[in-house]
Amino acid sequence: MSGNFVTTRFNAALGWARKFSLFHYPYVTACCGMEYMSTACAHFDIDRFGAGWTRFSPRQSDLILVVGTIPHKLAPVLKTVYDQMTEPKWVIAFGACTLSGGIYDNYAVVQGIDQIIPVDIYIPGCPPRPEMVLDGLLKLQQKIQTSEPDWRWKKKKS
Amino acid sequence: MLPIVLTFAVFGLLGVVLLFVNALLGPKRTNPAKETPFECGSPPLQKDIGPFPIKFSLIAFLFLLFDVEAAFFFPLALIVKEAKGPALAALVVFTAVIAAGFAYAWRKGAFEWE
Amino acid sequence: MEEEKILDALRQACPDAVLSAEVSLGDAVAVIRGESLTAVAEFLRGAPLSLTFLLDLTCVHHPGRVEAFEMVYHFLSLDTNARIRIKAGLPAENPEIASLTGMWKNASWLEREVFDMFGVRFAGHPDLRRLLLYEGFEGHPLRKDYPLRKRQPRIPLRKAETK
Amino acid sequence: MTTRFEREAQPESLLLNMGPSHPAMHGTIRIMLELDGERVLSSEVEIGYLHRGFEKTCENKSYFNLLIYTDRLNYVSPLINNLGYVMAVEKLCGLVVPEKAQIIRVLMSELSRVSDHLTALAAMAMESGAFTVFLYKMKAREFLWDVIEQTTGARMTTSYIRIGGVRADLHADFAGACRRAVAETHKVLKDVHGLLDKNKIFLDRTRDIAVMSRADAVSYGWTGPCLRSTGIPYDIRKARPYLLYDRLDFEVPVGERGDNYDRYMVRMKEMDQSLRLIEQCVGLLEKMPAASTADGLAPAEAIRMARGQKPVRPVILSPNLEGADRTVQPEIYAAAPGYVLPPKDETYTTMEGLINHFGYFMKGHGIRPPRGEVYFSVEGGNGELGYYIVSDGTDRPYRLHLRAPCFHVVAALEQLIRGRLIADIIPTFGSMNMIGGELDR
Repeated sequence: MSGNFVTTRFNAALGWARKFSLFHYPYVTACCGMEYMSTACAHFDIDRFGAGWTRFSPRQSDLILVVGTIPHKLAPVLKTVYDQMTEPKWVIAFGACTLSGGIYDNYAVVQGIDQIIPVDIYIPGCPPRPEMVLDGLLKLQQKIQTSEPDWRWKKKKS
Repeated sequence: MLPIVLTFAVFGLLGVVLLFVNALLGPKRTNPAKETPFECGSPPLQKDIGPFPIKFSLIAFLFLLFDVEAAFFFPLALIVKEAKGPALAALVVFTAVIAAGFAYAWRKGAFEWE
Repeated sequence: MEEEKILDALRQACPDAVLSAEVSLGDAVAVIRGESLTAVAEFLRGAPLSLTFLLDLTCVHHPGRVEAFEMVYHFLSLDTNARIRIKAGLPAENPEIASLTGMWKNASWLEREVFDMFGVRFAGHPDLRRLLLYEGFEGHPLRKDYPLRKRQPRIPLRKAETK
Repeated sequence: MTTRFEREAQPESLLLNMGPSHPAMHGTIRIMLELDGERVLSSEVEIGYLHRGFEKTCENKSYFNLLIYTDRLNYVSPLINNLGYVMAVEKLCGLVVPEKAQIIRVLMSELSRVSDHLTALAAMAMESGAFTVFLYKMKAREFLWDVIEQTTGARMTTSYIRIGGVRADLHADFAGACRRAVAETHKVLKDVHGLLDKNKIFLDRTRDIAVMSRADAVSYGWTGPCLRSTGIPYDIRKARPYLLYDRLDFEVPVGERGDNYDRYMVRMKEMDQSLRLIEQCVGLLEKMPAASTADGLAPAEAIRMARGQKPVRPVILSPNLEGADRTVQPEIYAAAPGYVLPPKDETYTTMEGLINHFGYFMKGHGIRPPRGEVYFSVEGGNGELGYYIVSDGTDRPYRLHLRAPCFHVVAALEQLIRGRLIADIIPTFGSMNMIGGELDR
């Protein structure tokens, strides 16, 4: 039984380590980008939650913040960037356009990025206030802490 | 002697562990897109990247040389005031050699980008 | 007013090209024949009026009319601060008009956008391709017969399942 | 289908994507570069990555509903988009807006213009390495957005300027809040002048780089700060004054060489002019008689009293509420029943008010301008922002086309970066202030 205690403590430690060192890739396209700037800057400061380090390469980021409308022309680009991200990776859909296409229900816009990539946290709002964004980030951190972190050695065992 | 060995051991071990903890823990899931080079999300325009112009490697060599030597200048700067006799001679010879190399590179135009 | 003067100058210069010219809501508007666009543009750019600024170029689709596509050009003169709107009707099947890329550099992108959205071809345009949409897109969205929500995804969309 | 770019590329040069998802490309532009080492031999700019079908959607929305789409065109200065669209419709319907609403409109669009230039230069500076300037300017923008939020209710997507007037009256302490925000912005601008104006790195990266000649600028249809940086003093607020720009005094800053540094400096000087305009407008507002609120209970007080017994005097609506009450409304809305919402208490107490209110929003009834077409342009953050509306008498525009200023500015990018180094693309593109929403519509 002791094995069980060790792994739960280890999982908790691993979740704690991962949730407070999120490197995020700001996939910014449209108006929500202005609100992302406010969130990332001094006034509302996303860095207080450990996620301040902006990485512009999918190779160095664990969290992709999809910010703004994703038209169909941009869909393959988003899919490629998501695929090229290192594991383990999380996705935050930031703004109404990423949730459901928002106010653009027409030929040009993807009606929600979960049609392209699996999404962890949805932040509604057009644009969401910075406080809502930080709340969404906290929810993601809670999800990282509580969900069962998968790591290679465990997979071989089970 | 023990504290020095201890610190080298601890930090050496820490370094190695940190290097490999990622390879140990990170889940291994790959897909065809992850193998291709990252070109801002759009399909790469050129399959095989041709040879690079030589001036890039020249700049790399020069940087390597002069940056490492600059690192050596920091300890020298600490003792330059009370350096006498052989220490001063070593310091002067070291600086002279670097200055000669720098002047030669400058005159040969290695620093011009075009 | 000065709009009247501009329209009169245009009527004298190319009488056969101008179909109608009047002032509507304070703007000088002239409807011309599609073929004579280059001549009219040359005249407008010329000395007396010096409307050297191609402000905007767009198109309106009237499916009911014989001339289904109506090209709309806005010209501006920086020194006399005068403006004029030139309209030219084009037939419904394969609409075609002369390209202004020889005289103005921004015409290249403006015309590519109108081709992308309406399917109007521009004779003499160096590189007439879609500007805003992607190659695999069939049809021209800003035509009235194109449904608003007809989407043509570029990659297969997945069923969104809650993770 | 190989593009022109791939056909003309020589075999030995390196082809590289500066793709849509790139920190300096604001996420929506792809530049295909043909490189010889660091030098750009030729390039092709591909746009359309944020094409959201604005013009097609507007043909299916009523005049009132599509106001929210105008906010999201140039999302850095949303109030100026509202102003452009609303004044185009008012020119079509022949509406005249009362004096106070005009002052509020000028005030709000100048606040929006300063926040536009702040964001543009913040992005340009950060992409060329000056991260401190980015943080300073974002701090200044927060002050301005606070003032905008207190008045309009939203920080960015305000839809505040409506057809026929403005959505709500200014709150009591607006003048004080505005003056504090302007003072803070002046302080930040002074800091940024000190940081960047004589900064050797910034000068080397922007002085005499991507120079645009006047003839080319006119040929490309450049307007706004980019055109003025080449030395042509063309500004719509001076050339064809609208609202009260002819009565307010401000200069039009002009650059001399038309390079990146001039585009930066013109925007910096323009911010000082806009702050001057804001102070003049606040002065005008204070001279106007205070909004004559009818005597009555304030909403909060009425609720407290209602717990005890029936409210003894009529309850007045807080001016910030939708439509405002009968006494405040005439100052901020034109008196045109067909085109403007009736005041709130008229809606709830009289039959005609209710019918007007109901008809205003019903499908097929709302605002129905006369048949015809109109083109109206305002001085946006990037230049001449023009709306061309063709109306067929129904409540939906038959065709709505936007003359996007940064569309013409970005069209010249290929010419500006030919023969320059890769590092020069970033300040050049930053100084153009490309906004995806406005560029691809």
